[in-house]
Amino acid sequence: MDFDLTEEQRLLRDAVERLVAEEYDFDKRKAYAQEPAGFSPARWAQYAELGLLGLPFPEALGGVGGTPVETMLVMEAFGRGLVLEPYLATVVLGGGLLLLGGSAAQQQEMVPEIARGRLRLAFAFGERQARYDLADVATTATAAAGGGFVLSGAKGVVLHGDSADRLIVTARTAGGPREREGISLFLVDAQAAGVTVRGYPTVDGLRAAEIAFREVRLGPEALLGPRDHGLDLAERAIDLGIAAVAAEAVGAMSALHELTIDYLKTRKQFGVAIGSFQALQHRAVDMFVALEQARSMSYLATMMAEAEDALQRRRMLSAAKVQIGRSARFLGQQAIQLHGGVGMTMEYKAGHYFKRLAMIDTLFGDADHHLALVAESGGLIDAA
Amino acid sequence: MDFDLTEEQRLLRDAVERLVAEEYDFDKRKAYAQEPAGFSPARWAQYAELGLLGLPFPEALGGVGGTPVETMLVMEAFGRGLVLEPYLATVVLGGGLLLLGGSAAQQQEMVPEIARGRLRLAFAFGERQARYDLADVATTATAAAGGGFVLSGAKGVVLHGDSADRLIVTARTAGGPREREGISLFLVDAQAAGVTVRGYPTVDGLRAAEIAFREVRLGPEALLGPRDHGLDLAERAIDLGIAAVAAEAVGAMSALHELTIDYLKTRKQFGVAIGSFQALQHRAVDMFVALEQARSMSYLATMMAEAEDALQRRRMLSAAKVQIGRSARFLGQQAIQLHGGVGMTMEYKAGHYFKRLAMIDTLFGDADHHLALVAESGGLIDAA
Amino acid sequence: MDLRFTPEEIAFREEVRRFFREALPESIRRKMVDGRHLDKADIVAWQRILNARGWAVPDWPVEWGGTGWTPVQRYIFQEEMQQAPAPQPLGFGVNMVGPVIIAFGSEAQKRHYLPRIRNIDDWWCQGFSEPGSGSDLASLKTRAERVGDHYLVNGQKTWTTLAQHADMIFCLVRTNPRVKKQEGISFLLIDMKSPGITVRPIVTMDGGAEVNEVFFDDVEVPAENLVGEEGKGWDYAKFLLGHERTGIARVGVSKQRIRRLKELAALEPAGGGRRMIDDRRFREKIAAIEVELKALEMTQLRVVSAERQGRSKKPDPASSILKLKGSEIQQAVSELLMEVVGPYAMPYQPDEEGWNEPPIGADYAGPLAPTYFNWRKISIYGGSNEIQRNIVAKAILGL
Amino acid sequence: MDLRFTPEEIAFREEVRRFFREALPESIRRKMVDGRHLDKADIVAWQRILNARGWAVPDWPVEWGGTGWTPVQRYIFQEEMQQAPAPQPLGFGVNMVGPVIIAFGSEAQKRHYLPRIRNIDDWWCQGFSEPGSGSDLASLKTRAERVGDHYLVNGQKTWTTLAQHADMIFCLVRTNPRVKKQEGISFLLIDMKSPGITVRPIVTMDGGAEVNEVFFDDVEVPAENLVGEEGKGWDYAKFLLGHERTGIARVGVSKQRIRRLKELAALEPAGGGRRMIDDRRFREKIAAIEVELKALEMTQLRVVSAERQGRSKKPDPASSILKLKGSEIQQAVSELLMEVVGPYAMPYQPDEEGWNEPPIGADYAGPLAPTYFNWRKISIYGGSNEIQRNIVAKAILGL
Repeated sequence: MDFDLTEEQRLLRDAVERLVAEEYDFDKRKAYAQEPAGFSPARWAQYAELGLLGLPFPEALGGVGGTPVETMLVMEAFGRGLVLEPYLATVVLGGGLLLLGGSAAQQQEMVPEIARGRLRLAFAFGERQARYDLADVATTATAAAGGGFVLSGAKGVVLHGDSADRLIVTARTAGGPREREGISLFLVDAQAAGVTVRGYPTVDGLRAAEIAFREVRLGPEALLGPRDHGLDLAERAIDLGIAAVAAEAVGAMSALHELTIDYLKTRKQFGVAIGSFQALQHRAVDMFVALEQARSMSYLATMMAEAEDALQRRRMLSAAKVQIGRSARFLGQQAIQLHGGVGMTMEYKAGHYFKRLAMIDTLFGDADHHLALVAESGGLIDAA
Repeated sequence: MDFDLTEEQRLLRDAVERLVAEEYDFDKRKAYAQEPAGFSPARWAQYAELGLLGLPFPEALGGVGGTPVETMLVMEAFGRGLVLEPYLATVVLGGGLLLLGGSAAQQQEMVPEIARGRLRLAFAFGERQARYDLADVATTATAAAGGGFVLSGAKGVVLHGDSADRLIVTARTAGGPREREGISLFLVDAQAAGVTVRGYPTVDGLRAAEIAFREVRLGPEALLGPRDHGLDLAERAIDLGIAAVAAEAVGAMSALHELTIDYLKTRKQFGVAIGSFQALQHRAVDMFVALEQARSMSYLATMMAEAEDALQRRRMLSAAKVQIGRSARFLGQQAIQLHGGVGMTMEYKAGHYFKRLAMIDTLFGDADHHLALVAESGGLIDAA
Repeated sequence: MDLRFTPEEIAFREEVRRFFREALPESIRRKMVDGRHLDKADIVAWQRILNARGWAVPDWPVEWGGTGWTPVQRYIFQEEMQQAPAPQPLGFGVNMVGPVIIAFGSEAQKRHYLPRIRNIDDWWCQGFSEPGSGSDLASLKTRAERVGDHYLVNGQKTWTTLAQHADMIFCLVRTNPRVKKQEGISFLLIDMKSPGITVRPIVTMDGGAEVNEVFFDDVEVPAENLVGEEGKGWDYAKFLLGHERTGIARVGVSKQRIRRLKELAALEPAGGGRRMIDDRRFREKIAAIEVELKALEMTQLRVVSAERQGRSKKPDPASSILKLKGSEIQQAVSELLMEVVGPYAMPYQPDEEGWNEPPIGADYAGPLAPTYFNWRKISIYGGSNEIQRNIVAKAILGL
Repeated sequence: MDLRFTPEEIAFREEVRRFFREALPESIRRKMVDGRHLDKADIVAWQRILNARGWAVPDWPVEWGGTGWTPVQRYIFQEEMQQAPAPQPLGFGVNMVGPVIIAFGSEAQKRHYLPRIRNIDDWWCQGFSEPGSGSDLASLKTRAERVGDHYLVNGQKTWTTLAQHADMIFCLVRTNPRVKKQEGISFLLIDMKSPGITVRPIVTMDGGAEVNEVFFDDVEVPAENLVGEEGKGWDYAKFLLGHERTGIARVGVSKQRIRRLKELAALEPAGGGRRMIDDRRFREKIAAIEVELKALEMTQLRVVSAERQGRSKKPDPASSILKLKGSEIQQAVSELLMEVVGPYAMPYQPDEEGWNEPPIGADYAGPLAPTYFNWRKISIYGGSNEIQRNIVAKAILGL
């Protein structure tokens, strides 16, 4: 058991932190958000140069063969910088799905392109009626005469769905509307006939899209992973996503906590720094405890993200999502409160961390949703 | 709308508070608890003299014609004194059941005796398998040849069941094991053949009993209230009980909060009164807010205790029980914490308030139980 | 002790409720229900409807247009207005500068300003906070120097709500820097069109622009715009801050938002063919807030009742409890209103005139997350919850 | 970064687990599971079993009987012991006075006391707290006056756990009242059979008598019983208080209590023919604690890992976090263990030798409410949670 980073990991972390410090200050971030895609293509190219876009992929596919620990280090630094680029959508979710479920041909076609920064993906799994239920899939893919499929339906709040070249879409190929079995995944060109993408900003300054599929014709090679049994694959990718946003949230919380401590030390009222007031000190401690508990669960999520035992993996990832959600809400709300008015303004970074943390809670299911999953799975500790 | 007491009510309150102050200090209470019944027969006689035992009863039955407001005043003062006598069991629950459901003959026989302090009752409604579900009644009363009933079953944690002269027992006269319909109430002599009473102290220093009924023969006059439709009657009495313990809890919380504030003002550490530490001040404020919220709900419970609209009455009483439970737990735990070691000792009153408050939460269903009832009934505010 | 309303009070409630039902323009009501931005015209229109009915300033003395209602009637009026839901009258005029002018202003000030406040002919804003003085208000630095028949004002105010619409601002200014900080402060009424005033919006994290910075650069203010005596401004400010009491809990607002929450929970899918209202945990989360709100309503009625008995003429520290619990409840409801739409809290949908794209997800989803963000202010403004705890610790608990 | 145990660590865990399974007397294990009172004989018996195995004092230097384990092994050992569940070795000897004697004691003290601590030949108790000095420990008043070859001790200690069984007490005493309060304190070892010592039990609200007052009335203590130097007692006390770190979270204890809770929830009726474990709300309450506990376990492993890297030789303020969160979790579990039996939390059933009445309700219900009451102490003793927050604010956050 060992929480230490390898030398390579330390170098990676330092490099990404330096990049964020240099290229992602508050004003630059604001400028990136104004670019057409809602993020910076220049930064994306830089990530590719640094090897970040190939981090989790094997060297044979143009990657650098990293583990979830490397992804965690990147996401934590990105969380500190409130980075806007579609790393989660393209590398973690899209790349993860390809590695976990793609055919050799699919992998060879697409993974190196991702690593080079020339292909962006988005994972379209959510639907309006489904809330956080991954198995509630109404989008259908029916077998077409002469092979292939016809895809119809709509996906909602697809993270970075408006800048993706290809979409990975869950669709029902068999079974009743909410059964676990009968779901398959498909690769769909965002430009294909019948695909309508409506992109929009999210309240935290990122981008997402509503996407409609009207009788989109797909070849047989569009199928990603096993036919009718794709839900496990989707869940494995979502678990990678949960581990990634857990690290991102820890980065954001950690930066927000530091910002708050600095404010407590410098803001003066009644002739003294407000950090001298014991009630505020104790609040800051409770925030710190929440942060460290979240950090611990981010490590656990990273460790379990690729675990083979699906029951164990799912409940530990759900547990991590619960802790992240709870810690982020408490820490975020208190950070705004301790800042007072200045924390409420668009001109100050604290509010942006707060908003991003609130949205991370809704990503892949909120804390209540995952608490129910933990409880339904029998909890984390077996009865005597 | 008017929260003021009448002149008579003020006199009553002052009289009971004086009685508690004079006759119920910590050492006297300890001595009363050592008496055979677990409380003081002398105090009971004094309550009778003062008219407290006849408070809610009409003058025609030897009472003084009080309303739930008078009961609230008494219970709040009793809460401050951690009074041990079976006022709740005999006057509020027993007397309440007789007034609400008794025949004229039953009332004339028993109510004046209660008021004179010569008859004590207990309400045996709980069963081991039922937890807090009043309709889960396994005790049976089968019609006997030649009229009357035969009662068999067991009741648990019957408040002051070991000092009662008569028991009021819920039993199934029809219907399936957990149906609302089919429950009737019976008056049973505690000395009757087949009745076994095992009394014991409760962790808060009061008394309760496990009571078994083995083919106890009852005459037809033992039936209290309508046959097969007794659950409404039981619920109305429980609601009177909830209003009473809400007031008792407010009295106990209020005294415990004062004790804590006094401690904060007098206990010195690091050369100053610990009440000068802001973190403890703010804690004391949050306790005060919890207390005032509970007091408000005690008033509401009192106002609603006799409401005719059963749905409204039940959900408001449940809401009051939720607030009382939540406030008492928070305030109680914090009071012990702020006292430090001394709060943990048997020799100091704080711990006794804490224990009584913990047990009030389990009486008539705990906060979680009642929150579920509020939610099931559609909540307190109708949807738009 | 009788906690029911009297028949007269019930009749009054019916009258008020009927008036709100009939007189409140539907377009305004709809915006309130949806939690959308009100523009200046909405607030002015509604205030004038109230004024036409004679209900614009219930708390004022009858001679200046007050209604002479009992505290219970005033409570009912406010509660019904919040539940309608109608906009609150602009507090800076009606509840703040108005009562100060009534209590301390000159006859000329009263005759000029009070009718204009009632009818919102002047839009008022409040110049108290400064960048360096938040909770420590008395440390303010904006100075006013007496030069002949006017004051010369220099300095900066901040967090000035809706200053962009304002005709007038009432300010605390330092007229004497050589005395104890509370004693050198005066209370000035300043025309926002005066040369030297600059208003700069502060955009808040939800994207709204309801607060501003206001800069004063050699602004000339006629001496007759001083309220009361020079150097007594701090006393007037304390009077003003203690004036509003029970409204602070905003029980009616929370009731209305819970109604809205239940309405949305009955519409929102929970996955698996169920609705959010079918989810036991979600129902119990709502119920837990309803219980706290019911308790707060009773607490508020206790304060109102004490006021009716005339037992409490000065600011009641109980109002700090109303603020503490009231803000917690409003914020908790805003959290659930964001949670109820799940992932559809994420899309940012501008709440602007002229925005007519079709909604993303449900048409009600757009304002929910921004309102959650914005309502964090409730525990900050008007004396943060930490300051309220300090007040209760000292004034009630004697710590 | 690899958060899995190594194969060697897993093998070690198996060895430890097997030993506990085989060596822990069933009567003791049963009392631990039921949360019942252990008597002196139980604790002595178990300590001697550990000592026979060579595992009585894992943290000590090998020359004095320590095991030379890595921090991870020590963590595994402690965790498995808590989960067995086995009694913790008497901390006053093994974790408190033992390490102080090793670090600061004379050779004679080491040779005499250390083997006796290992085998619990002496039962030690701790004389730190006094009636007037709780969180402000350095203000203690018990004085020790040097008279020839002995000290004369007068004063009073309180909250002295299990002093009724004790052979020895280690005390902080004031040897010099004329210097700064921290500098006049010395560390004395005192035989509890000395004339002039009186022990008076303090009954706690749960009915237990595990703490005591200890009075010293002209007690003669040989000068050789001074540890280290006169006037350095405060340093030794700080060393002692910082010595125990990760055990403070009691993760293993909470795991074992949650297992017990789930076992009882599967037995306890919930009304309507259901069991408590069928109740979604109750299950989610348990799950919420399990999540916090898992996070705490990981936090503890991070501290252990840092210790292994030798990066943290002095007391780690992270141990304050372990104490804060660990106490909250233990107390939350004790609440649910009381709630699970509903009304059957009420009957008081003495937990005494010779009590053989049939149980009221279920046989497991008796200790649940008293344990909830008793465990309120966890956030009070060993530095209250308020003191822990002060430590973190200062030492980690720099406030």
